[in-house]
Amino acid sequence: MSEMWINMGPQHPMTHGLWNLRVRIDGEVILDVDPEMGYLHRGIEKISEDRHYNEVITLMDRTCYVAGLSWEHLYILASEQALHIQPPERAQYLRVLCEEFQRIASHLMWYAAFVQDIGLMTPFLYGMRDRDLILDLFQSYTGARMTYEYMRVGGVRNDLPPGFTDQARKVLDWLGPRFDEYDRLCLGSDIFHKRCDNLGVLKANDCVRHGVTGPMLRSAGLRRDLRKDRPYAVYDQLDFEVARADTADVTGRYLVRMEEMRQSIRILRQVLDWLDHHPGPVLAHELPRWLGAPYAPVGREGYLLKRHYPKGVGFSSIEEPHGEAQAYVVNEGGEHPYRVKFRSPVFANVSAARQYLIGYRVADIPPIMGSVDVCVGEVDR
Amino acid sequence: MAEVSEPEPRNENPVLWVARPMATAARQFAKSLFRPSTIVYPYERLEDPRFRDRLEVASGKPFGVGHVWDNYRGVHALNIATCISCNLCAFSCPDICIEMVTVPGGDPKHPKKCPEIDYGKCSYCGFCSDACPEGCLTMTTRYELSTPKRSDMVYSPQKLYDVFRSKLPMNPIRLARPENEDAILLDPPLCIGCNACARDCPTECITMLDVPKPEAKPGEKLPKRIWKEPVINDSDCVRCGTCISVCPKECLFWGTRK
Amino acid sequence: MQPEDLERALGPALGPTLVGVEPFVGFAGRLRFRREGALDVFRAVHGLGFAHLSLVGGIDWVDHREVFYVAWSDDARQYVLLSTEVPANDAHLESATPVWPSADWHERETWELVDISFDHHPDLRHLLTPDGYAFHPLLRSFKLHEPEELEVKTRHV
Amino acid sequence: MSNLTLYSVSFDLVDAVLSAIGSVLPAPLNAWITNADLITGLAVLVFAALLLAASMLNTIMLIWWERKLLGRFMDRRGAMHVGYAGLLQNFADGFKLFRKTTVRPREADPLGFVSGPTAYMVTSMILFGVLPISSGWNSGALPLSLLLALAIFSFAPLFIFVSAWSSNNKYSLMGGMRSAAQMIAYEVPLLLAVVAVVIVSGSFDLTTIVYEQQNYWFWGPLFVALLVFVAGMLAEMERIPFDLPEAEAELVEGWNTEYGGMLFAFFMLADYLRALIGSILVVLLFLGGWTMPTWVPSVATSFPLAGIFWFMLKTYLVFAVFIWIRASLPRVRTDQLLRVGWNRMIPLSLLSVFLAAALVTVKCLPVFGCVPSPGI
Repeated sequence: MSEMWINMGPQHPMTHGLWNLRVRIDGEVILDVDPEMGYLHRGIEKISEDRHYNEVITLMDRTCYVAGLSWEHLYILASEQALHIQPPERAQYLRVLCEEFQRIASHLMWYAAFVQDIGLMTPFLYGMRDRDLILDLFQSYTGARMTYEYMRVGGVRNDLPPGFTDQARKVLDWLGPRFDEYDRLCLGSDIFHKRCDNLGVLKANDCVRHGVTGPMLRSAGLRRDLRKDRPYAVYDQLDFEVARADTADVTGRYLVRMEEMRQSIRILRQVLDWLDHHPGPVLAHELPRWLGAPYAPVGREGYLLKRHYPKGVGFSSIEEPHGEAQAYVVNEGGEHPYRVKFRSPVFANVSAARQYLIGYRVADIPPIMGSVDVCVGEVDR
Repeated sequence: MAEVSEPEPRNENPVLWVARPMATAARQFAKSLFRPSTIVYPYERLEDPRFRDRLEVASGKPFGVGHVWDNYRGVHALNIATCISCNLCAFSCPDICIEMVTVPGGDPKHPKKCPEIDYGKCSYCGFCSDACPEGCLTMTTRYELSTPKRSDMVYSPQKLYDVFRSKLPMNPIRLARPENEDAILLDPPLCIGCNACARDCPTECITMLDVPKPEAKPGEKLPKRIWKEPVINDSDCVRCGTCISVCPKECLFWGTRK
Repeated sequence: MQPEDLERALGPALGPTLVGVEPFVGFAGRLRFRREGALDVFRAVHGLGFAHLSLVGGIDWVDHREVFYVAWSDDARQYVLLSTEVPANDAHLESATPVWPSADWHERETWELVDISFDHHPDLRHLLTPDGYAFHPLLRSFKLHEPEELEVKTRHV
Repeated sequence: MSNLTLYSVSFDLVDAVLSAIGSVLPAPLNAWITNADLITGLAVLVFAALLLAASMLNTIMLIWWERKLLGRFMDRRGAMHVGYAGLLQNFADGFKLFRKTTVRPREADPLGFVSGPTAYMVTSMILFGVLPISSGWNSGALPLSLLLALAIFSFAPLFIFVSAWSSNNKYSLMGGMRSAAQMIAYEVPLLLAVVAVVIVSGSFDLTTIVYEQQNYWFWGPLFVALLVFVAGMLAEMERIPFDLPEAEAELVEGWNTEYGGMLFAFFMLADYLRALIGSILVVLLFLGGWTMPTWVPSVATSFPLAGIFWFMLKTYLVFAVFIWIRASLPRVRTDQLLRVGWNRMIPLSLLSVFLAAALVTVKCLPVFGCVPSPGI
């Protein structure tokens, strides 16, 4: 067989979304790749310029549909900085609760899709089953299973329902042993090691050069986690470790994500304990009236806002399940953000695809791209 | 740099090539032989009392969300009787899926308007029910909306009222108001006392009070107006801004009351 | 690292290219520079240890456009914000890809959405919008809810 | 009831029907219709139809069996809505596929596109004429039935490649190439493992091989051969962990990407036909076919159709093992598969041949005690 280009995508089981990986192959060996994005571009940054600060939150859930609360947190942190608002402490703990649960849910989704990529069908269902428990928890306090719209500029929408923390602990108790089960299904299998060891290797300096972050970077041996390096919310008061591996391959990324889930459980237990003992308000009192959640934003239909609020620029950067996400919010004093810019970790991770795909085989593309954990909604925004 | 320690290694290495995964799968097989975790949706429902009561996580058994299911944001319920036609739900909707339509019950001059929701556009964010000052627009736990016609997705106020009367569990979350909320202020020199604000105020919190007619100074012409000015009762005001929109002279504005 | 440190370290080498370093919350500083010596600035900042470029973005300020870069240093555990201004009628800038390869896609995106072209960029193609898309959605002049003519040229393999 | 065979049943059936018709017909037609040749010919046709129906029914039941078992492995329920416990689900699926339009890509080769899947299924169905199901329940007691079965079984890569090539799709082409390479690589150890069985039993006739196992089943003494045979069968059946030709993660179902409707149903059916044949071969060669050990009480082996009952039970259990493997293992890569095939499987199968020869030489089968095989 001579060289040829094949289109993996936009409708392809490997892509986990809507994107196109153009691959030049010789037989089964990959000679060149060219990721083609944009099939899911919805212009979230543009729409945000036309919306009130709180209304942008509805878009954040759709930015990354498997890690909606993390993106809400990201945006909220940036816009609070831009608007000079300080949320109450309990709200910050609730946000950490959201983010860590979301991290487990997102990693479980990753696990399910990843094992499907290497041909394991059973753990896919296990991952989805256990993720559903977390979605149940999300539903019980945010009111939705996928598009949460829970956080607000200045806090969160509501407090936890009674009995939530006990229920959450039960879920955590259930999840811990499941992770060992997942490990037995994957790491305990010789075929898994044959498939995934020394695959998609991206060394640490290449990761840094190409802007790769998150579990991919940590699997290359760099201990870099924004929750430790640049603590936001209340992460500096929580005790956890940064997962890390040295192999820089698919197995390493698997190990890092599994360990991250275990560490998330550890964080969540601390957060739940704190929440049990520290009741308080969850929404800041000092809010401009057009930000107060129960009130209509004016300006939609001819109500011009005649008041001016201090300008500001907000930047936030959180350790999203996929890596390092950043938001840049420019507040020019109006009721809409002047410019919102998001940095998606997957965007950078996919842009480096040439570095970790060339030279492997066609059959290796699904595990490698699966270990990158591509969330197309985040890349295209 | 924060101190970190290495995660402890776990002993999950392969035994006999594939023995571990096969044993794990067999264990799950034995567990789910009689009762897999599936909740068979059309026949069993997550909101059923049997799943509400059973909260323990057990192998092979479903995990219900329990009584907190009530927080779910589903189809809206509208209590037409208490709706004050303040428009706040329509203003707060990010998807512009709420339209205020006339319902019977108002007087001819000021028709009563209630929200009509297009569920083809709705994103169930709950901003409208958060914004509703009277608590008449709430979200219920109903989530089954499939319909063969697109026009069926538009729920008229009457249909929303039917949802309300079906006594579904309501989303119990109510938001507290900020303490320093802005009030509607008056720029007195501009006011002509036309009564438009008081007439259209949904909560009737605006009263037109007489203001003394000043003595006309020599050479100065008094403005032609009714010598009344609106006084707004802040505790009753729901901050809907209707008065601002109807004011012909733009003399009402948002501000902090001293 | 403080803004003064940045200014002290970079000022002599960059000279008039460096407009100034302002404090920025949570950052080593916000470094403004002129676009003429952009590549020198990138090299100098990269030399200070900011090896990881996270973000390139553009803002349309109607009369001019702003390009900002966010870079991270593993040694200082800090971000630095670089920003420069380009005139709206002549919006181009030296590409950062020789210094930070990760700028590749970010610059492609900035080019197609904010209409700032990057000189010597290796592969300046459309990324998120279709090939041949003639509009730049993140410009203030691009209004939502207005009909637009979409002409799509597809690329065949 | 041991003299009751499928052929005798169909012969009696045709005989009774034709005699009944002949009794009411006038004289010349009367003799013509009760002609022995006609009865025999029709009996063969009826026999073939019955066999085909039984094999199809079993294939569809096998799909149901896989869906249910796989569901339990995955903590879910599997098919459950159509019929009791979803028993009719696959009939419904087949009917749906039957009604669907078969879309042929414009650039595809019309002849190969249709003939590939058809030949694939037909060659798989032919095999049921060869395989003995129970004593006397096969069409012809061929002296070389094992050889014929394996020969027909290994036609498949040819037809897969024809349909892959004529689909004019890059994924199909790669899947076809993989399929051909894999089947050829695993054909050799598979045959060598069978050689071990042949050495011990001394016959190429499947019926004889089964009767040789009345004292001891071959899985014990020929354990290595069994392992090689099962692994080779997994590769031949293209099931996880060797389902690379239709790896849905990278090749989008591989060689049947472009197929839909009835032609896809052909592929699907033929896949499971081959899975059924593979399980049957394992049972015939290693698990004693329809025979049961002597310690099993005679009540369990002497009821009508007991042979078929035990035979099908063993087949479904063997297939359950295949399902178990599918439920718990990931897919290997082409180069690894071929390396395992050529570097590990062939030496192992040679070892099994050597072991079998040694067993025959010392006339001793150590696992079940030194019972000299009557055939040697």
